Amino acid sequence: MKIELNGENTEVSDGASIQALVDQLELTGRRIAVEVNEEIVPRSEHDSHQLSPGDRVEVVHAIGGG
Amino acid sequence: MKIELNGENTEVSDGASIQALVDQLELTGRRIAVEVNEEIVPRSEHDSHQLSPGDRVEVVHAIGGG
Amino acid sequence: MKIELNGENTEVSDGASIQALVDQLELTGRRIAVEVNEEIVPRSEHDSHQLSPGDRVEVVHAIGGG
Amino acid sequence: MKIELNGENTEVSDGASIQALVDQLELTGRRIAVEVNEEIVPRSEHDSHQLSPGDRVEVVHAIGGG
Amino acid sequence: MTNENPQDTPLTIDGTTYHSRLLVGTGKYASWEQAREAIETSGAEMVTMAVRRTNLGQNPDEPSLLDIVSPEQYTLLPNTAGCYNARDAVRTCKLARELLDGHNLVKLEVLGDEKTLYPDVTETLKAAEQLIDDGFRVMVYTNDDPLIALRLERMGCVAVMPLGAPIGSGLGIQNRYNIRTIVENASVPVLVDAGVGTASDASVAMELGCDGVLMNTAIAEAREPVRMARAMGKAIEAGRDAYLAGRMPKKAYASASSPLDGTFFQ
Amino acid sequence: MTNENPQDTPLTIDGTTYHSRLLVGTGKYASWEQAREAIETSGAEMVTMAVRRTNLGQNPDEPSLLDIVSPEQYTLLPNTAGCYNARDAVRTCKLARELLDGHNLVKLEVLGDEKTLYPDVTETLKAAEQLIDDGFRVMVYTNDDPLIALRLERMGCVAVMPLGAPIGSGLGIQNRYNIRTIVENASVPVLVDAGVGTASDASVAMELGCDGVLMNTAIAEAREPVRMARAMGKAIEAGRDAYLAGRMPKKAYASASSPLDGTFFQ
Amino acid sequence: MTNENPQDTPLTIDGTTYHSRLLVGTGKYASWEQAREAIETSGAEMVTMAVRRTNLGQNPDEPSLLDIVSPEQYTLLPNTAGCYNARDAVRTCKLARELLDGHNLVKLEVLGDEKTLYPDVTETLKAAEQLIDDGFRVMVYTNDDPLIALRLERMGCVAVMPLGAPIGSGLGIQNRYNIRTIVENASVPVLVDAGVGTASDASVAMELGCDGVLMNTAIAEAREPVRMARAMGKAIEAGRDAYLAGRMPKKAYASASSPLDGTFFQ
Amino acid sequence: MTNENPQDTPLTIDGTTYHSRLLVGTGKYASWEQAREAIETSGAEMVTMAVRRTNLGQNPDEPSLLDIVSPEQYTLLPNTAGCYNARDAVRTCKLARELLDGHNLVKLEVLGDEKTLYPDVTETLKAAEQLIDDGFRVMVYTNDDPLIALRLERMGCVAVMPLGAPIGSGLGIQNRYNIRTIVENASVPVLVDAGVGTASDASVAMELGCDGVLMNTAIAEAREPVRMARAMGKAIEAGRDAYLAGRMPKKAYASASSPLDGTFFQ
Repeated sequence: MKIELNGENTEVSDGASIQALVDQLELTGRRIAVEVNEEIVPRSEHDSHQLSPGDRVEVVHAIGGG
Repeated sequence: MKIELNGENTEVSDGASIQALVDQLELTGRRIAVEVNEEIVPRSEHDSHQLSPGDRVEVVHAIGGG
Repeated sequence: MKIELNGENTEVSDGASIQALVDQLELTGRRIAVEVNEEIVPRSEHDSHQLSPGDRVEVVHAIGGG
Repeated sequence: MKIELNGENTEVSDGASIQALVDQLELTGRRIAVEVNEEIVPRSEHDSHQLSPGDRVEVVHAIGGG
Repeated sequence: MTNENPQDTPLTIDGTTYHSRLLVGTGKYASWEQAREAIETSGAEMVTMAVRRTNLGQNPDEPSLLDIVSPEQYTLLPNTAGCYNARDAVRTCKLARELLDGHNLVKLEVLGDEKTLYPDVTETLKAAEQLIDDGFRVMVYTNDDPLIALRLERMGCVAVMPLGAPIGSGLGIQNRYNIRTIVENASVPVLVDAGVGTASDASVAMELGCDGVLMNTAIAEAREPVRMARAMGKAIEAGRDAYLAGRMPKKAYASASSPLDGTFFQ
Repeated sequence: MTNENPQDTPLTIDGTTYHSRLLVGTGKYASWEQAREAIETSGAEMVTMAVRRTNLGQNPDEPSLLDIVSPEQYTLLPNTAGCYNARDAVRTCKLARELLDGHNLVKLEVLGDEKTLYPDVTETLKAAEQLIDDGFRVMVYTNDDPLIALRLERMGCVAVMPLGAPIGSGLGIQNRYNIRTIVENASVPVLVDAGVGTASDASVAMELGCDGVLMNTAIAEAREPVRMARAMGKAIEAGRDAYLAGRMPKKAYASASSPLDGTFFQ
Repeated sequence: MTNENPQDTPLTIDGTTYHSRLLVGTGKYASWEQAREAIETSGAEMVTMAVRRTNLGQNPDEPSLLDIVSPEQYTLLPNTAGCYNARDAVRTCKLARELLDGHNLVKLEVLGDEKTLYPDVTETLKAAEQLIDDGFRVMVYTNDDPLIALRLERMGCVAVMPLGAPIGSGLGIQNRYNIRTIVENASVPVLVDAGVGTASDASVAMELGCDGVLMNTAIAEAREPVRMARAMGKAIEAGRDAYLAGRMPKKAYASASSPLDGTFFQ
Repeated sequence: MTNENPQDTPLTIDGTTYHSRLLVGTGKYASWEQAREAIETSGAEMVTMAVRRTNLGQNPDEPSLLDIVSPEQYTLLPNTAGCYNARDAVRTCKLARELLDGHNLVKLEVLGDEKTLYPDVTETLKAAEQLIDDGFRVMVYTNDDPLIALRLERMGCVAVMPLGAPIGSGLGIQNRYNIRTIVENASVPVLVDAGVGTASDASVAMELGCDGVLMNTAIAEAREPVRMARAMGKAIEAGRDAYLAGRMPKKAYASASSPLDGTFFQ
């Protein structure tokens, strides 16, 4: 199915969990935060939360800033 | 009847007009503005506008300011 | 004879007066001051003052300055 | 005999040495410098230098300053 | 080809043209006579005034401000000094309009605190909106935040008047960077309101590109108000001319004013 | 009782009275015409000039400075710009006196270095002494050391002219403390010479109590010299009036310009 | 009885105590290594960070900020840099909280314009309210208007951070009067955020009574960032000590440091 | 490759190396104990002292300066404070040399007036010449005229010490342009002597490139001298590091510290 990931259309397997997406992106274990349709999905729910077609997903991390 | 004039209780004759009040105050012909119950009463209506008991009347003028 | 005029070697007729030099330079009547061998020669003496070989003559005028 | 010590007339025994004066002033061993008639007398000469009547003697020390 | 007497475009506020870029207040003078002379000497064409309750029972022959500073001779600019919320400010403006026969140009100031007399920005925005809706032409006193100034302009204020320093402090312009930025952004006149203490402060405001300066205390509380009024009139013109003339660049090192060639000494 | 148009005592230097407190140089202008207009517009009555070798063989009809700035109309102040020792400075003054038919008022400057164009104080003292002995009336360019200024005054200089900043730098007055101290100590006129960059700098000099300001580059190198000349003329008057008027005291906190009593709102 | 080593009460923000009053940013460094060294050398205990999209497909082994500046060693202060409205700022804070395992201390900045990077005051007030309602502890970037600062404090912000000059400008504190007034009014820590360019600017902020200073560009864009980081750490301590020590009064005239009595010469 | 702890070359005066760039006076303290603690806390290695007549008949057990500030621990710098001519200054230096067993490093100051305590430049030049001929190593107090400073250096003074403002005034550095110019020209150490009032003033002196700062009143007349001494020690180090680190350029406009790409909002 198609989702929008950090602004880009991306193909993920149907019903994939956020954790599955994170693994697919090779971000396993990295310090990231995930937002689906502008709602935070806590790390504790990454396994259980299944993505739906068209979900707008943001995966963010910390960078240098003033 | 009693009205409140510039914050002070004042006695005026029943049904007095604003103009009558102005004359009574010896302000006839002076540059002033009159507000009754927080509504401006234009100079043109000073003759016709009759005061009612308890009206809150403000008579103001221009002073020096920065 | 040779004199040094404003730093340049210059030929003038023997025994020429300062006035003659001034005329030769087409400066007649201009506002100038003349110094011979670092001594001022007043305008009143320009006719009478005869130059000698090797004299160091300065002819100066006023220019813009701050 | 009379000398002038730090601006004050002072009596010292005839032919007293500078060291004798220093001892008399209870300044023995203190960090001071001595000037006689505006000439420095080095510490090494305090024993041998005899004062004469009317000598102007300055005894100075270090104080706080900016 | 140079120009013996270069002209400036006059200051235009809300469609009216003024030859003087100095606006003055009418408060704090020792006497009406002193106020009249100082204002006249300053050359100002716009003067501010306040609206207060008539002192009832006062000697009816005592002159009032409008006898001294006639609306025929000057553009009167009623202010909302002393108002700490939008409601009082709007009410004051309506009374002023009635007092001045419909004259609708006002100086809006909604204060936030007595120690600094800084504007309450949110109440100022609220009052400005209501006044503009009601047909007033609003010249607005504000802090020196360039974004607030821009917002007030976009709402429809006819002039923005950032403070140079607190009202009555005479500290001079504290933040030249902000004033210059406000000027760069603005398409309505920018007038420094408050903070000027002496003539050079007024010149600095104009050299930053301001269209004018409004002051009261600097003149009224000088030892000689009339003389200071004259000083301020000239300082405004001097600063404006200097701004238009384009100052010389600052240089880290010296540069001789007299030519070095032609010297007769080595 | 106030005074509609308070007067000032005019500037007096060596017995001559001047109505303008602005002195200007004649260097660095794009053209004689521009120089003439700028000087006229500035209102200056004293102008400085330099003395250099006549360019021999030049077009004899080319106008010279004295045709543009006539000694009949202006008080010419010959300077010793470019001199780095007392001998050259004295020689220059003598040539200037001859050039100007015995006029003995001069501006003495003996420079010490080309980077700063600061005066060489010891050579300046030496030259001042020789010139005064020879009957010259000396207006002297100096640094802003209050003690040097006082010493030059005591030697008999008719005016002391401390720098505000290096010649031609336009940096404005760097050390207000020193300039004020020089003014407090002086019994001859004190004129800031050099360092002014724009109108407010000139006003500041006058507000410090100086009797006048001498400038050249700030006018000649402005984008519009004639307009800047006008600005400077006004700035000097503004600063002088502000000094005489006595500025308001600076206050750490705000102070309302409109009365607080009589408000009709709570 | 004097005290060999007078102590200061440490800075406390939202109940946590910090020994350093210097807060630093982590942007604009040439390398992670340089950033790490500069931050360590500065002695800062609080460092700001930003939240951005993960660069997908990047080398997964590349270190990220949190590897360099570990949350175990430093108090991380996520900022909302780049947000121009309350909604984006709130969303950013929520992502930061998730990223940092529930850490709820944030630096709120809602910008109003790219030229000045001044805050949008009304959006800032809106965002602060929403964040506080949502349990965030808000340190807020604001302009230097004393009344806005007071209002943000009263809303419940745990620290107010007025700008000294525009972000990244290095102009130093433009309006000392406002910063001092904010400090006088405040009962939460006041930190100057933005505008510091060199060490003395940081000392000035502390001498005005600020509780701390937050900076980034002044260190990261110095020629030698690590050395400047050390300079800033010391400058903050120096300025704090000078504020607590109570500076000598300024005097208009000189005052000798050495006694005049006991001189042996006349 | 960056450097965790960048070093500075230490200050060298007349062949001796000092790790602290702060020099302090010993006057104006409330007690010897306070003086001792303040000096120790400041980290200074050079301290100034004056020479005066011994108070005859005083309690012989009362400690004297050299008991408090021992020549073994500190480099003592005898000054000629209070001298108004070259003769007194030279005489004072000779007494100091005898007092300190031949120590020949002195601080020369020949004053010109009690109101400003400015140096008498010509007497200072005269005294410096005599002292150098007599084998003294002269650190000389002077005004901030770059040419005088250069001349004193060329005569053989081992350090030039221009004033930042009058002695004991605490006004801070009045003319940054002059101090920077003196530093640019100098090949001996330049130390600001006098005028510093608080920590940031000391940092500014160092940021201008000075090699050190000498102060007394700013520490001794602070409300808490020991704390101010510590502040000054740090301020000198901060300013020196900032100078060596090379400050960021000042910018007229803002510049974001956080990247703009990677934002998840539009």
